[in-house]
Amino acid sequence: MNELATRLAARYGARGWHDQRADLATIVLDADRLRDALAYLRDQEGYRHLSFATAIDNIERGVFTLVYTLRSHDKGHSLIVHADIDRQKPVVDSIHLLWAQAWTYQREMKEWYGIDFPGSPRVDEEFVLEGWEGPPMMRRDFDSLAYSDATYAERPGRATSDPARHMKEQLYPEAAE
Amino acid sequence: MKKEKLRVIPPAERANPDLESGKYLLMWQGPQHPGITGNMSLKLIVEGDSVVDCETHVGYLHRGFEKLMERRLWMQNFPLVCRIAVPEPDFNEYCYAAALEELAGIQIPDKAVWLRTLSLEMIRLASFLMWIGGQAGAFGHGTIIQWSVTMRDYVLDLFEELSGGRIYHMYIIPGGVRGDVPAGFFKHVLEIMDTVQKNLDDIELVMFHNVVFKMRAEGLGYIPADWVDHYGITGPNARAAGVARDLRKDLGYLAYPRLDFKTIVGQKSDAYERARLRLLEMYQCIDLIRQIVDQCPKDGPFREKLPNPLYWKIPAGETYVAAECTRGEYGFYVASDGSDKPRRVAVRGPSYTHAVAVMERLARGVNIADVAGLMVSLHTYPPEIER
Amino acid sequence: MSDKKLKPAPLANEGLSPDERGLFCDAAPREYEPAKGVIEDFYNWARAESLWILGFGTGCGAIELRPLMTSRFDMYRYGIQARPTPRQSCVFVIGGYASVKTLKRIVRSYEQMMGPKFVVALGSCTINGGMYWDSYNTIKRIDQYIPVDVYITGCMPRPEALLAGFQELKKIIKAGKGEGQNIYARDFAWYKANQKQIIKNWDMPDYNW
Amino acid sequence: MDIKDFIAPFAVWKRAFEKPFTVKKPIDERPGAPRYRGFHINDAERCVGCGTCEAICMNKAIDLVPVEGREAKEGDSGLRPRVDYGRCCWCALCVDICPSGSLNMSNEYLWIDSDPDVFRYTPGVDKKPWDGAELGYRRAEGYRLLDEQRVPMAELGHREAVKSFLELVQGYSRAQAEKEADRCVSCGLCIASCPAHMDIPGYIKAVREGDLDTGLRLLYETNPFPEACGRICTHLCEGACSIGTGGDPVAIRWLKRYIADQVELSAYAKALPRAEPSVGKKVAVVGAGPGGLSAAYYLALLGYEVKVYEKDGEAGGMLRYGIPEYRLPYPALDKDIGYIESLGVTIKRGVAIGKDLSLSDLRRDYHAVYLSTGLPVAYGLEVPGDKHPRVLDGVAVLAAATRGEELGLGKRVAVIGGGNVAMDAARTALRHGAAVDILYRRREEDMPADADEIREAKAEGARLIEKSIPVEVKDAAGALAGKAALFVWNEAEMVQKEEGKRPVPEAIPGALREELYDSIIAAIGQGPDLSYVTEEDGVPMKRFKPLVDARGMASPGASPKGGAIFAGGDLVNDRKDAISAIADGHRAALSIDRHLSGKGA
Repeated sequence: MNELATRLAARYGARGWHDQRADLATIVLDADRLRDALAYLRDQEGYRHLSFATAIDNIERGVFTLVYTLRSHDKGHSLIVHADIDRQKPVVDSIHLLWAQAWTYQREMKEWYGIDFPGSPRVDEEFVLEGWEGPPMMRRDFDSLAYSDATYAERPGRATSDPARHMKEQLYPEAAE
Repeated sequence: MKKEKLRVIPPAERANPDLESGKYLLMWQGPQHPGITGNMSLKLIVEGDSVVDCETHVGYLHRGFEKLMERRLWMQNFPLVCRIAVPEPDFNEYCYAAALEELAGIQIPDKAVWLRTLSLEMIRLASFLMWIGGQAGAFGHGTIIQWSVTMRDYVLDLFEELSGGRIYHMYIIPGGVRGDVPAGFFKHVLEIMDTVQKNLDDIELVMFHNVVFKMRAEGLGYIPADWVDHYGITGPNARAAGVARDLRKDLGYLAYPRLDFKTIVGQKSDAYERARLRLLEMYQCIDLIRQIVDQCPKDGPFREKLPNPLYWKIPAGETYVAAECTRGEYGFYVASDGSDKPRRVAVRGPSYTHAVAVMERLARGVNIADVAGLMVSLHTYPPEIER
Repeated sequence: MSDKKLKPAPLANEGLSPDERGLFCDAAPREYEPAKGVIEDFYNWARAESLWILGFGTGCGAIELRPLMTSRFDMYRYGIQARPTPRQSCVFVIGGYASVKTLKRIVRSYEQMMGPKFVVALGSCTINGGMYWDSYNTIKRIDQYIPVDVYITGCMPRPEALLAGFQELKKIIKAGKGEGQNIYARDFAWYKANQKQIIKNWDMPDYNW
Repeated sequence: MDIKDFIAPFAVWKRAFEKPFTVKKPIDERPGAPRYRGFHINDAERCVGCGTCEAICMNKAIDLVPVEGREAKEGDSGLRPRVDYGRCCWCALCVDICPSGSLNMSNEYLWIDSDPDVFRYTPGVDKKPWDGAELGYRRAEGYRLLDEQRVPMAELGHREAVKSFLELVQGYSRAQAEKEADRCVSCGLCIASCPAHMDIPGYIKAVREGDLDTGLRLLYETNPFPEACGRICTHLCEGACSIGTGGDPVAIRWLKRYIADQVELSAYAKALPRAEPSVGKKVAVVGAGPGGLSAAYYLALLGYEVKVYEKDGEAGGMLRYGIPEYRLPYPALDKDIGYIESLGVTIKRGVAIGKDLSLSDLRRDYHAVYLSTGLPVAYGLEVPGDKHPRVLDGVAVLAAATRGEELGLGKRVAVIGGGNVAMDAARTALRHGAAVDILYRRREEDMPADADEIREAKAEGARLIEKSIPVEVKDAAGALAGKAALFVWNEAEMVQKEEGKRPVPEAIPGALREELYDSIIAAIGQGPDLSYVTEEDGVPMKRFKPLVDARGMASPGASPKGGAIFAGGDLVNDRKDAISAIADGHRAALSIDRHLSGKGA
């Protein structure tokens, strides 16, 4: 497999090849060469099956990391391709022409992370949400619990006690704070 | 004449019907509609009784699993994952558990491997049984569901005995399985397999030789073999198109390398062929379950000790673990940043592509009455699309 | 409920084109006026013994309706059957969690159902949010949005529990206590306000039946 | 399409006469499977209210609520889990993790109501039809999400141990400590049982996360003797540990020791709080034992000028002179004391109050005085002949061993008593090559010594003679006269005198036994030496103890000539262990501060 790593490095500046398992490796690319590299992997290297595409919000680094998982059934090998994009300007080349279902993933990423894929069909339509007014909800800085608490009524009447504090109140309330 | 009908390939481009012209009708199939699989909907534009354009709308069951999992401890996610796909929760449990074990470097005992395999095959059978009722029902054949759902219920009884849960088994826990087989369990398994097999024989006679079913299903939703990679089609839908792809063979996970089975491949790749292939796979399931019961070690540990789940931290890393579920490639992508909660969990459900991209294209030109049958023949399940 | 003093929602079919406006009734629902004495008892008996469920699987709970509908548990013998359309149904089974998108359809389907109508809510999620208590997309209490007659606990409740729930519902109806429809009519403004608070794109008539 | 397609569907008519699938009465005929995860049941007696179920529940379905008629007590918070069935998903992780195993599930699944507010209950407290169900989900044998077994501690083998005074317990390595710390569930039940109320979950968390500076800081918040307590503490906390309800309790003491051992003394100052600026007031402490030094440490932190008066040549009190080196090596103790001294506490060694200085001198020169002189005087055997020269006093033997003096115990040694001093004396004698008998009035399970101590003493070769009431000490005959003694005891049996009280030993008439010993070490308890307290100091006494108020104050004194007197430690409390003395010292320091600064009267 390292030959593939060399080829990808030479052609597309890929780096950081990591063998997670015998049949799974990860590699990092620059976002602007992503589409070419994926096309190359599909057409020349036999990675014809796109398992899924998604993103990770690496908010600490200020980037979204894209995750494309390809599989070559001939080699019996899967390859996870990563590419970082700027969190402030999240725009990536669309791959909907490479795989006929890729636009769905891109629509999902647009809705969930706010990553734009210009030219991808229906990328601006709502996917799973309806009438959503909040920020893209899969971003790390979106707090699901806070949103839920503020939006949806909860059944009242719940209260819990911390055992240690309760025992202190009961057994040695005089102890100094 | 029929030969041509079999080879109809719907156009790749969407028609752009002018709704104002009065020639077309926009109608929704679902979410509240008996001819829809689960809580989802199809937005159909029809001309007369044939579909011109179809859009899949999902999200009615969106609970934000992937967000919720980032909020929960590694072990706390274990009860959560199975809810992603109600008819076959065990694949979620397995993929999640296997991903964690891989990242944490845990080897599970052999007995757990076998019991996991058993659990996966049993739920595959149960899910297929549920599906076949739906498939027959979508073509107006109401008898099959009366039998097959009952058969599925018998399999669920087995799960209840094994794991304590009927629908959500929560049996495949990171580190192994949650309990040993109860006394007499394997005997019950074999008995129920006999019952199910007898019933499958009946179903074969009643459904697959039913003239109406044959006429309506044959030629419906033809999937050419070259779509398989282009659309990311997996599972029985791909195999029916003649592409021998079965992750149980390809990845060789769990005890599958030690089981004797062949990948079943079809040719015609229409709704009938897909149904037939699934029926054969049900027989295969029964065969596999019998093999598992035969080979499963009777003693030995069924679980590996894990660290305290309240503080369990998984070393930083990422992996993608896939399994062959009833519908195709089911996978969990898990990324850890070394903390006690996942950084990212992404679920790859086979319905994702089947129900959206593939369905939208296949529906073009289909008779409106066949939309339900077509939808079911792809065997999709909405929660794994929207999570 | 003391928090019912919310602003009443306007009842015009705003947002619809003028010719579509006439397609829907824009009158608020009214409370049902019971018949006198034994006649109402007879009606209630009849209602209780033919529960027609709306075939709308709103959540995981739908999966346990299939065994119930088929030969093993055979709910037809209890006078329960599934119907494909709200117009023919009188029981709405809320199958667990409800996302905002589904809630919109639940409200719509519920209003389209003919009265008298009853709601059975399944599982933890309908009571207090269940395991999706911190999700941004699921409501926590279904009774904020439509009135519920019977709750069945479990995750999932077994088919037997569902059956028992329907039996309980029958008892309630026979006792003349299946008041959900009337409660909805009485507190209509409160329910509407709650619904609109959650459903941000309220692009449908206020009341559609 | 062939003819079969028309005929085949009719073939299944053959099933028309088979038994139908339909269940006749589903609700009655189908109970949940034996393993079914139905409604929760809880054995409220076994449950200790630790809240681990609440912690693992991802649905926040469990609250811990106070239960009527159930008070908090040691090792039981008195709270019980309350389940919200508007949240529960029946995953049973709470059952899998429950430390005591009290929480389980029945196979009952029917609960239907029109009121959504009723689906909350406290299993085992609120009566439910499924209480005490035989069937239902139980976690499988050997399957528990928490580890039952503590990480074994490396110790010297017993044969090796008796040859020297080397420390027995070797201490945890980093990996071992982190693994052991991982067993803790942070319930905090232990805090109430610790006399000093140390933040045990806090410092265990620090071990788990490898943040030892934080750990050390948490230790010193309530206890300036982590090295000593990490070795010899009576660890009441471990008795209260919720993990101990279903396995070995977390090795809290060893983890404390691990923290203190790992941080060098030179790195202490970086991790620990600095002393406040001087408040310009002086406090005298009498007795440099753990209690006195603890008070001195916290007073010094608060900015007081503290002087500690110690009659012995070295500081440490009973920690040094009462506990043998193999349990608490002197360097470890010196580390604790060294840090206290580094804060500016002066220890006047070899100055006895009442002899070299009087208490009224101290009251004159200091704003407050803290008495922590402990129990230095051993009780005698109180039997005829107990003044025999070979009848020794346990405390004195241990102190002599500490000073490195020749003990001359001889070959055959009897130790009378069942407390920790007795065990220490016995094991010290063993290390000097003697054969040792331990004689105790009651049974082994009644012995006040730590179970570990008894076990180890026996393992090292001491012979335990239970139920033996001392009768007399007789001088040996002949050439051995004055060099050995005959110890006479009466065999006893345990008699239940009063219902609900522990049985008492009663001599069996005529069952007298005697044995010849080179030394007889009496270790049956100690008393205070309060000869230095005079009438004019105004310290009220009750049963030979200074009577103190809740603040630890014995006498308010009169300003400016005559500082207030506070007292604590073994001198005052009933627990008579180091950690209680330390807790008293801490409390006294805070009280003295409040008293002298006029804050919070």
